[in-house]
Amino acid sequence: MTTAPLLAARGVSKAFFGNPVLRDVSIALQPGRVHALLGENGAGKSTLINLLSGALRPDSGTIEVDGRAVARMTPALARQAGIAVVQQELSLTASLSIAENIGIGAYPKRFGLVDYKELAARAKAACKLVGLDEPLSTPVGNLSLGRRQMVEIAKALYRRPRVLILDEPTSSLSATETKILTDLLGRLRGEGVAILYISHRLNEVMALCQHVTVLKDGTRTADRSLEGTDATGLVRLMVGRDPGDLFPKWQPSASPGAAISVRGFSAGLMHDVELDIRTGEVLGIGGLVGQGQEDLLLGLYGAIPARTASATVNGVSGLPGNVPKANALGLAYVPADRKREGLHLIHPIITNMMLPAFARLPSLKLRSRKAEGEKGRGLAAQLSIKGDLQRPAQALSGGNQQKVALAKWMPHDPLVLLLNDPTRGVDVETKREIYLMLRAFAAAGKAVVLLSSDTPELVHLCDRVAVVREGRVVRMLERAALSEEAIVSAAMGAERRKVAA
Amino acid sequence: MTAWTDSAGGRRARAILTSRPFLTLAIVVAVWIAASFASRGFGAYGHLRYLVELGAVIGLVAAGQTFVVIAGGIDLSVAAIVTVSAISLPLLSWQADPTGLASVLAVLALTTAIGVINGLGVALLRVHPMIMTLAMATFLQGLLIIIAGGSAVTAENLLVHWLGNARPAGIPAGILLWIAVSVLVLTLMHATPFGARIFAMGANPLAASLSGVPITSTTLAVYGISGFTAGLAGVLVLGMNGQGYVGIGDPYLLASIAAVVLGGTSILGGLGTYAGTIPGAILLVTITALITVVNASPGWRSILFGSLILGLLLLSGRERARR
Amino acid sequence: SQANAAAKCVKGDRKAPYTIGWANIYSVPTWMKQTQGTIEAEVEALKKQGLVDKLVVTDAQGDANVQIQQIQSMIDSNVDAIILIAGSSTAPARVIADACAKGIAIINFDSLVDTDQVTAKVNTDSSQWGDQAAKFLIDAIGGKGKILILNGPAGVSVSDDRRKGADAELKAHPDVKILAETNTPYNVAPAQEAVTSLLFANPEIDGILSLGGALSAGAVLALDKQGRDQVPITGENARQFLELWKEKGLKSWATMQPNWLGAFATYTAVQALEGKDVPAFVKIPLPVIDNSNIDQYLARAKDFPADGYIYSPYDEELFKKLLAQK
Amino acid sequence: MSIIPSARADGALYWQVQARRNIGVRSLFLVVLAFLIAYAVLFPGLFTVSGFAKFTQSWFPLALVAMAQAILMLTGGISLAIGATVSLGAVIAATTMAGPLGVPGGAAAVALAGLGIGAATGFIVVRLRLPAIVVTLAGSFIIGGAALLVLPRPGGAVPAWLSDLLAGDTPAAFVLLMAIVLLWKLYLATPLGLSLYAAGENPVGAYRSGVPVDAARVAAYAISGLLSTGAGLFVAAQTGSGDPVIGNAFTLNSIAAAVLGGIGFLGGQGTMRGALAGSLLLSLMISVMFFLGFTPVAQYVAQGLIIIGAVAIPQFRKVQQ
Ligand SMILES: Nc1ncnc2c1ncn2[C@@H]1O[C@H](COP(=O)(O)OP(=O)(O)OP(=O)(O)O)[C@@H](O)[C@H]1O
Ligand SMILES: Nc1ncnc2c1ncn2[C@@H]1O[C@H](COP(=O)(O)OP(=O)(O)OP(=O)(O)O)[C@@H](O)[C@H]1O
Ligand SMILES: [Mg+2]
Ligand SMILES: [Mg+2]
Repeated sequence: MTTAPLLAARGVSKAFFGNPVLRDVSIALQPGRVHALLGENGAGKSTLINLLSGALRPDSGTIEVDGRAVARMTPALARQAGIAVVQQELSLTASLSIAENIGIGAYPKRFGLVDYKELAARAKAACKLVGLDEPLSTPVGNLSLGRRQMVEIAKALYRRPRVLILDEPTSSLSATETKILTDLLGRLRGEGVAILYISHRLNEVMALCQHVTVLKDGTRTADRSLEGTDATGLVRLMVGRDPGDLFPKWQPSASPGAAISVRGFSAGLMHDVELDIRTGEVLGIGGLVGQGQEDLLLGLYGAIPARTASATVNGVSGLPGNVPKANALGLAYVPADRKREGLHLIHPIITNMMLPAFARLPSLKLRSRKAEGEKGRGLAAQLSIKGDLQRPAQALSGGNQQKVALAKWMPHDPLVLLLNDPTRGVDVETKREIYLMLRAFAAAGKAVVLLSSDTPELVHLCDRVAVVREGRVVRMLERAALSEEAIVSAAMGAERRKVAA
Repeated sequence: MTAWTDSAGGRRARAILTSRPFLTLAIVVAVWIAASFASRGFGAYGHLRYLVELGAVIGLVAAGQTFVVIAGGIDLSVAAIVTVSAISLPLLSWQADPTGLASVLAVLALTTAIGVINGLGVALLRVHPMIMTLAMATFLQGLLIIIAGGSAVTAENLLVHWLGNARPAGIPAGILLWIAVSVLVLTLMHATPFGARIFAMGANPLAASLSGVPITSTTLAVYGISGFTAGLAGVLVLGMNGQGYVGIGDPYLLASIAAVVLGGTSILGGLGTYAGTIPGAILLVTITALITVVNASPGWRSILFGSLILGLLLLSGRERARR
Repeated sequence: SQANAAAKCVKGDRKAPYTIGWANIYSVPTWMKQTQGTIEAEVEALKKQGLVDKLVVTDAQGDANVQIQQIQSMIDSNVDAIILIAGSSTAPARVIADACAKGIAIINFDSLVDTDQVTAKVNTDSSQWGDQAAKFLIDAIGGKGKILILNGPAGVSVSDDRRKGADAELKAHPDVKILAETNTPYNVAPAQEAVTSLLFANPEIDGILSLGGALSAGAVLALDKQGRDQVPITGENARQFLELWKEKGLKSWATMQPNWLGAFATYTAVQALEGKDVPAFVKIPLPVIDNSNIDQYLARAKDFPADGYIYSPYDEELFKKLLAQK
Repeated sequence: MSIIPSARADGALYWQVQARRNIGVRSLFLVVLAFLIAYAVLFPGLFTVSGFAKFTQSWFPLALVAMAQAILMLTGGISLAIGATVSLGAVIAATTMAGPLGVPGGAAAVALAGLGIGAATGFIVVRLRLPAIVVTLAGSFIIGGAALLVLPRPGGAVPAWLSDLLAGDTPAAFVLLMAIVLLWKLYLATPLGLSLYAAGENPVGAYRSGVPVDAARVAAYAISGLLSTGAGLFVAAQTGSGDPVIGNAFTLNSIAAAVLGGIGFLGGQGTMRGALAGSLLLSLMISVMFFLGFTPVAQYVAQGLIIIGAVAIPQFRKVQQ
């Protein structure tokens, strides 16, 4: 390619409080190319895009637009240069409508006022591209995580970018929505847009990208065309050694006993659910984003009001009425939105890890910092969370935050783990560790309920998958019948019917 | 937070030296020294002791306020609770109670109950803390109309009198009380699971609740504590003035909030320590005393007071970024 | 005024029994509660005579703006008379003028409004208060010395008037040196705190000119607690102060804002409605409490709240006499 | 980028967004409506021009300070200096308008003082990153002190014609309030105004999206200051004079009105119409309780119950759904 890159970083370095996060990293985004940025959690990917988009300034090195160095990159300059970034649900305002969120920072104006007419037209066009059909006046706060992600993408498209940077755009999207996005990116590429794509889902990267830059511990370890590389090769580039299989070998461990059994269960969007969760199994919950799956978990966990005709939880009849009761019955829940529901970002990592313990211990028992420290270090080692545990959790990269959200339940040895997209934004190596943990957990005779938007995960990890559509469990796929197609078609059933009608 | 790292001693010392509580304390000392140069009597031992004794009242009210603020709320009823405590204590004295302990305990039970009702409103009715406690303050005003002036019994309570006037070993009893309460509060806050739950609840109630923190009972406890410490402050201030009156608690509402924030506790909840509130309270009474001895018109004095708080805040009060 | 002229505002179209509105600024403090007591007692008496039908009480919770709204409501509900302690010396002036125009008798007492659109104003003379207090104190310290001055809150007319009243005497005695002045609410604790700080800053103090009863009590407590000798001090009829005066054997002088101003205002309102002419300003002579009569006051202390004010006795004869003065 | 089609313009979006915003405050509206009806039944004179005028005049200053507080809370700020700023506005008006500056000059002085104080406060809070609650607490002493310097005791005067114009027997206050609400709507329809919400709820994300976060917040403080001194000017006109402590009670009342109206403390939550309804409820409550003949004790208790009820009942319904 002879043209100058639309956007490039040349030898940039960045340190936070003296800890180097990026060292002498270069990257060049060419028009009409989807460029993958890969690396383990905490490798520095988000930091690099923050430098590229002017949200942060490099300690050294330069940012170039159209081959010319920019003295001081700012979000405003980036916008003028046609650079749009899809942050991970970070930049939305819950109380503003979809349209107002999409246009923010770049509203069309008329007589100094926001031109709602024009805004509606342009926002609608952007929404259409990503398949968002909610009314434009819907407050973003009413949307599920996955839909918000789509708004975030529509927001970037609205700006008609020349350079589009996406930081893990698919981490909370189901297969169907991912497909919409990948098709879209393909078309944008055809239009000559330069795209930088960060994802931990390597099959997507393989299908979509032409070029890859790999970061490891803040240094660039590879920058090459993707041609002739396979997923294994990619992982090798990232972790520097031969990867094993991502998914552990499946071995049946389910027993006939039910850990949780509900009849006529209703909670939130879910209604009339009959469900048996067996001890020793990993039960997957699949379906399109936002069909009520989350309410199923929350209802079982006592976090939202639920009704049942009858229920047994670990031998006790009736559902737990609140979270402490659920914990006492051996239930644990790991939320999907780790920033809002899973973690206390401003608190030290170790405090986050200890919280379930604090919730259960006698209120006035004296704490032992030493014992906490030891336990915390043990957990950190188990899940390879690096660094000082006294740092606030917000200093961790997204994937590592996810690990903390999971780790805090480990010491309690729960009988039933309710997991809401636990590998969202987690790098492959950690995913593998988590998968191993889950299977081992099941093998030890406990139950795992795995709600996931990552269909391969459901297929390879689960004993059974319950597919949810419009608040009901529409299909229960046994292990033998599990395949991506089966899950997707069960999930899409409603759409098909509509089309047929 | 910084004061409790379990890493090496040197780092720990540095953490303490750069911590907000220590910074606030350093400011207090600096103001004391500067003021003593300006006015000889200001730095006299007796005066400083008196300032700390005054600080004890604010400090007690602010103890509960610190809990509430860290838990993500705010208590606007503390002033009314202080008044209710000081006014109702003489009403609750009995012949069969020569030390006065029983009436003090009865009053503390009453004010704690008031706090718990605040907690009920916040946790169960889900009324915003500011509204709930403001409404409670309004209720208590109504209550005061009924009970105030009704009794002509002066506080002939030995314990209360002792608290307000005795000086065992030369230290005013009020200061001793404050020290005892401070030790308890700091322990509760930083060395028990209960304390940890409060921080978690304040930083992110949703995540705390999903982690199994019992939100309702913790909220009740937090507001109950605030009612308790405000009641205790009412008892102390009654002893120091020999007499309760309607309005005796009024100065302590804004003072308690200011002490909490000057001490580095985030008004947004989830971060902070009572260790900062303590010097924060002393700082406030110090500034007030300083303004009193300055000869200026009321307008200028008010301006000076505000400017001093603002200036000290500039030295110590940066909010950390969050979210 | 004309021979048979009714009082100002009163048009003569209102018939007994009357509805009286009592526009209080803040009913929680004990002084107010005592005042309310005298008003209620008076209303009871007038009810027996068939002159009053009912008493409507509002409490503005200390907010002068709310008081305006409540007076407006009284106008809207067409009460016959409004008795009023003003939350601000200026704020209610216009709404009062409206009430006056509607023929409602308005008796303003204690805290006065700067308007003449009222039937009558009833009060002691704040500036005389300051003047007499200063006279006593200067006399008590022998015409020279160092003094503290304790004022009520800043920006409020009453405290400003009392202070201004003291000015002439103080100017006339250049040997009396003002060490410092304070402005605090009329409460014991803040006064005690302020005086304590001033004691440390000023080793020599010869007298304290206190322009409010609770302030005096706070000052005495401060001196006592810091082990300093008591000094001559002026004051008011607050029970706590009078008891301290006796207990510590103070050299002191006090006056009062009698709570029965409320009862008197009620009485005056009805008199005006009944067609009697009433003076536009009824000046209540300042009762003086000194060592000669303090025991008489303290003898009645049990009848008053511990944090209240021991006011002088009153009866209808007194009211008649006060109304008769021109 | 041609693949983004230009769809047909949807002119209704603005109104749909506006309608959505009613959802959160619907039940408060019902409570306020109930009180309005009760008031009208108790006092039929409300329907006369002068009855309506007087009623809106009582509400007007509280409505302004509720707006002044709400706009700050929307950006995640708060002010404890509202009351002092009202007082300052009142004394400036009462000392300038009857003098050589005249009404226009006095009004300009009031407006400048409000904007200036607000902008300075905003600058300190936003740029120096200090907690708003203590900055404004300190500010309340400074501003209150300044008011005492301007007018050490109640006094001053506002020309009678201005008093009659703003607070006479015509509903001028209501018209003015509607005009201010309209201006607010216009402001919210500007990019800077709409940024308030984003700057309050998610400042980091908003900054990255190109929102002038700091400017939006400082502007909010300036507008808040303007509304507060404006309320002071009105109070001066309503009372015909100035009082350096007249505004004190507005600080807590403004917060109560805003929170009652559903404005959240973390920024970005709530609507101005809610805050206005909250202030109306607070104001109505006083008159309704008067006409119901409540004694002071009952007034205090009822006031507490009404405030809690107005917040709790909608919450309860939400939970039950
Ligand atoms: N503002 C900051 N202050 C301190 N440390 C930071 C900050 N931002 C990032 N870091 C650290 O920099 C490192 C790189 O973080 P970054 O978010 O760039 O990782 P990432 O590659 O995006 O990881 P992930 O795949 O988990 O999203 C992490 O170790 C993180 O802890
Ligand atoms: N106050 C802070 N202290 C330390 N690090 C911070 C702070 N605020 C943000 N960061 C860092 O800024 C980076 C960007 O934030 P962001 O939330 O986009 O993280 P992320 O790694 O992309 O998470 P996700 O994968 O969930 O998108 C993160 O790596 C985070 O570590
Ligand atoms: Mg990242
Ligand atoms: Mg990430």
